[in-house]
Amino acid sequence: MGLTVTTFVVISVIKIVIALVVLLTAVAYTTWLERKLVGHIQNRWGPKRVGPFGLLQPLADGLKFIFKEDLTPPHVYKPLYIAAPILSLALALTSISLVPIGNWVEVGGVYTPIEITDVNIGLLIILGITSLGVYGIALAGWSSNSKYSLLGGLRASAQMVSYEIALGLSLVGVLIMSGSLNLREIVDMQGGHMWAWIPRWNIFRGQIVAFFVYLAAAFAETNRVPFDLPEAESELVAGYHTEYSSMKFAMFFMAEYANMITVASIATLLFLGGWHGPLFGPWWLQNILPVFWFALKVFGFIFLYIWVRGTLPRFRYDQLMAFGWKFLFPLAVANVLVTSLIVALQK
Amino acid sequence: MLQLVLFFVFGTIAVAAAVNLLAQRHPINSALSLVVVMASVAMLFLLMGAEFLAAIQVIVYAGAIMVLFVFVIMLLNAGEEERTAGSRVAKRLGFPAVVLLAGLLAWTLLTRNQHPATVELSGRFVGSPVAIAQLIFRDFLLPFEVTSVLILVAIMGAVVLASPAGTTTGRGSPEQPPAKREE
Amino acid sequence: MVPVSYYLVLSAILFALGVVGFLIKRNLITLFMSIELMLNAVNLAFVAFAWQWKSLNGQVFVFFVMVVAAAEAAVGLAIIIAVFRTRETLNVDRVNLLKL
Amino acid sequence: MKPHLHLWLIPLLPLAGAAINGLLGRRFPQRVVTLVGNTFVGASCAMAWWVFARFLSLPHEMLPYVRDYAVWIRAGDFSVSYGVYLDQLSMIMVLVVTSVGFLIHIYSIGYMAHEGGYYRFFAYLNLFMFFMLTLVLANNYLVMFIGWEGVGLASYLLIGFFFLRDSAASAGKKAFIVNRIGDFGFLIALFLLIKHFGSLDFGHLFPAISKLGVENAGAGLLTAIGLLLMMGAAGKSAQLPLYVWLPDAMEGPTPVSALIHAATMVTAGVYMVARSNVIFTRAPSAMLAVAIVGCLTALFAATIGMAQTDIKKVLAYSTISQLGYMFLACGVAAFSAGIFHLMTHAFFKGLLFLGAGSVIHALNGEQDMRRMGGLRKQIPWTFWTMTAATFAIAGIFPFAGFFSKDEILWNAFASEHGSWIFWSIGLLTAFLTSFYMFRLWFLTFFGEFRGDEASTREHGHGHIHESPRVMLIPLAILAVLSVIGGWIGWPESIGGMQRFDHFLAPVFSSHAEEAAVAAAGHSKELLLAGVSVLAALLGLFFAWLLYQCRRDLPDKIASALGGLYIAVRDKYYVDEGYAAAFVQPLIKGSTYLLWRGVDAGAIDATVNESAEAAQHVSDALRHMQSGNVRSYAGWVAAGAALVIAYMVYLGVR
Repeated sequence: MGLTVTTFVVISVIKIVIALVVLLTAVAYTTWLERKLVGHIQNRWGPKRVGPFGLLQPLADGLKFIFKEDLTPPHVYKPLYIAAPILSLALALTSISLVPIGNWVEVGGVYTPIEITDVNIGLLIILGITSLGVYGIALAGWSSNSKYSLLGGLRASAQMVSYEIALGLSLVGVLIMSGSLNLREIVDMQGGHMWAWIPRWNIFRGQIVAFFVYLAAAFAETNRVPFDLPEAESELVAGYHTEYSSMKFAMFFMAEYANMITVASIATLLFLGGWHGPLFGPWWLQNILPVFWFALKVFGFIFLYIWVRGTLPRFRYDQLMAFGWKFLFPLAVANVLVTSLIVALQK
Repeated sequence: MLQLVLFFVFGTIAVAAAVNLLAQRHPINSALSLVVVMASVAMLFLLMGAEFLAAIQVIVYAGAIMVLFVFVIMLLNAGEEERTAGSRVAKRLGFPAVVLLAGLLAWTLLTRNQHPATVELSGRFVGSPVAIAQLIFRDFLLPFEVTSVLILVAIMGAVVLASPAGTTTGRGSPEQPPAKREE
Repeated sequence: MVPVSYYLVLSAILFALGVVGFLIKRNLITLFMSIELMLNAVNLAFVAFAWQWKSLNGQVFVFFVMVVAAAEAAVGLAIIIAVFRTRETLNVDRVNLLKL
Repeated sequence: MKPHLHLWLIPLLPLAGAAINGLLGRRFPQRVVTLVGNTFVGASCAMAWWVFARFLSLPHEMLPYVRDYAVWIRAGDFSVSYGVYLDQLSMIMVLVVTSVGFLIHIYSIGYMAHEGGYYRFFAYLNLFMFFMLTLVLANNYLVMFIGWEGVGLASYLLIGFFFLRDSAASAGKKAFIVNRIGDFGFLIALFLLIKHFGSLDFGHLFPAISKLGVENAGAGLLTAIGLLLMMGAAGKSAQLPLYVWLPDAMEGPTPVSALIHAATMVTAGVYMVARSNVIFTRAPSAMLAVAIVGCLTALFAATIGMAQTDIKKVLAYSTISQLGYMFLACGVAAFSAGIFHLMTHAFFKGLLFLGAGSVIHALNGEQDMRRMGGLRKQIPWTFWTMTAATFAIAGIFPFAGFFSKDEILWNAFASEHGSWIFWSIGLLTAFLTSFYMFRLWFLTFFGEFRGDEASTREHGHGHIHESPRVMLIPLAILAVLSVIGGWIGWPESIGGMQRFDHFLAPVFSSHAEEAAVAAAGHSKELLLAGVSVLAALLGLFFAWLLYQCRRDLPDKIASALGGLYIAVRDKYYVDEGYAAAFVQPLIKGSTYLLWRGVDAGAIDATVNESAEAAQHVSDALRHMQSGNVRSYAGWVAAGAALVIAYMVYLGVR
């Protein structure tokens, strides 16, 4: 692609800004969505005073976080205590930079993908970054020198490391089918329809099991119900971020939701056919629609998240481990075997 | 040019982090600095076109092995290491040996590398997953399988070693009632 | 245009640092980290050579090294835990029963 | 096209018996052991006679009947094979061995009935038969040597049969060791043969040798070989100076003495010399040595035999002297005469031993003749059979001994290798022989019983008793044989036709006898025969005089002779001399020089010192093992640095 370094930098900066804004907004309104949904599930109203339908609630929360006193308890291991939330948030935000949310677009004579960068091993890098995400939680739990936090951190690290395996294996099936690690190629593989009406999404092409495994593993990776033991209120006050307050806590909070969005986008890209969907209308609409479809699918996934949170109880820790190792892991392996067998036979 | 800059940036980071690993007296700091070393080494891999390895380096080393280290440190709640008199052998024999080693290696590599190859961005020599996979699953299939067996053995050994006496029987251990498979 | 030698020298330095760490550190876990550091240095050298000879075998070897490192870490940390359980310390200088 | 004689069966049958009895016999009841032991030997005996029948009908050009069954050793162009070599000589030997052996087996059933280790005895006996037949039938010297050593082994086992008795054990060892000396010579001879003729095969060797001329004027290859072979033969056949083991061998059970140490094994030497006649006839000086050794041994042993009181010792010395006779015969190239005497001797000496055994059996193990006497009445069978044997060995016409001994004497006198000295010594020996044999006869069977009834009555079964029938039948058969056995060699001078010699003639190409006969007429031969018979009768008379009518005389004579008598009674102190000359120096040397000096002083010292050194070094090195991980790491680093340095050096160089 013939573009000079300067334009490259400029475009990258623009894209980064846009991505950050969009992502943070999404995070904020995911929280609003969660409270609202859970409220309705629990037969409440949820936030409704700040703005219409409490739409301004996230801003209020943000302000509140900012104005709260940032107190650092004694006997904490300062450097890590401070570094931990930053680390988690940074990693959470970084991983989104590799997620393509639409086709290439032509803006002012510059032809560029709608994502910060297009790497041909994007998926691997995303996995790597998410795997680094453990440190934030573990260090937070350890450095804040409190038994609740420590237990939470321990649980979190063990749980995330264990489920990371199932997660990765569940993706392998898709990778085998698409034969690439480039998210864009994977998505392009899923364009079109089978028998004229079923979209050729991986989930419809036999990866349903993998999708289920991915779902469960993703819940665990993001410490969401029913795998939210690291921050199990009823057992260890608030888990690894018991000792955190104000902005640091907010960072963890945002990191968690950002991770949710990342995971949702990956699920969309790998299983739900990415931005593919019915295209119609004029050219501008043609450019917008894919992004819309993408956003819609991500929204649906997040909706599922919240729904599950509102309805399912929490695991016991040994159950969690047993589930991960004795059920999900073999299931993912079996899926990989079957898929590779089918692919090999089709060749 | 950019190459050189990146190399020196990440090289310096790596060395600095390694030194920090030695300097720090708390294991967790050492662990974190080691993570940094690994990350920068991964970057160097990328510079040399080993993108797959770079990703694996991050995932496996930084994401799994070092997490294990941190986990163990937290589990054993290892505090600052106490100053105890080391061994004379290590001081009087080891350090000169190390210096000699590094010196010799550096000298040899710098002065008499008969094939002065250079690393450029444009050089399209890429360890893509496909190429590596073909090597692993075709030419190096047997070693690959053997390593899988090795891993299995290692897992079992770790379980037996780490679990307190009498609980190595897995399912029926007292504090772990067998897990339900529902939901 | 970085000469491959630079990478090799860098790996040599890292390796030497690892050895030094093994020599001076007293904490078992840190010793292990030093070993991992050495392994990384070796990996770097492998990749550099792979580049020099334009052959992927070096990278594959790094792959195997990682696998072995993982296994080693698992077993080693298990051993460390066992040692700690019995000796109540992580200081290698206190784990020296193996002498006459 | 050769007929199949299945000769391999003859030796292998006893081997099978030995295997069965030796491996399983411990669990068998006595009857089964008896059955096995005797059936196989009997079968091989019958086989031998069957072969003999076929053999007589074989045309002459088919002789010797040689057959190779398998190759044993093949090294370059030198090869040794398992095979049989059957000619008249080995035929006779096979017949004698199997028949006498079979009879003695039967005898042993009764004799050993009450001894321990019954199965062991028969296993050994069968084993001996196997080796002896191997020796006789071998078609090359090496297989012959196997049989040679094998019979040595069997005799060792059987002499030491009562191994709890110390004397028996040491006697066995003595026999074995003394035989080794002879075997040494034998082996050297074999090496020489291999070196110079590249083969040990009779069929290949004898023609090759017979091409060579006679080695007059002493030394030469064949002479050396002959002397060495004679050395081996002397060891096996108990000739001077290696005879000392035979008297001690009497420690074994009497049937063993009869079978091995009288009838068969000890004659192996004679057989071997006769078998090698091709070599000896071309090495006159070796033959001369054989003759001298033979006649000296005959005389020497006979003199010792006069003064012995142990009945079996007397027989042992007489065996030695008879073997001397055979050697004399071979020494004067009268091989057929030697073999003839071998056969007859097998009959009557076997019979004598068996009779002696029967006597001992009757007296419950009493062997001293001074405590016997007057047994004529109690054990008539034994008495009559032994009488026949005694007359036979004394060489009184027309008993078997007369013919063979007379032929030897005649050849010693008349053959071109012989001389009147040999003849006179032989005559003297004949006189002595008949004297001590009749002494034994009178002492044992005449006069009144001198032993105390009590001792004989107290243990076991009642008063003096005749042996069971199973022991008497072999006695009877052998008695008949020792009466008429010699008639097949009835000399022409007395109107016979010497079938034996003519039968053997093809084996012994040099017809010394005929030459002698041609030279000296029958009249002289008759004269000499008469003289020898006269000597025998003279011996009979003296024995009667001293031990029958004038019992006081022997002691007088003994006291008159004084030292001489004592020397004779003590066997000329030969054993003591050997002990002083060889055994003591050996023991001393090995004790002080080899054991204390070399072994303890040098070898052990080195070992211990090196162990000490290792201990010190490791004690020093131990401190490297400080148990401190980091010091280990230091060492490792140093080692790595060294290796790297070396490699860099290699690369730079």
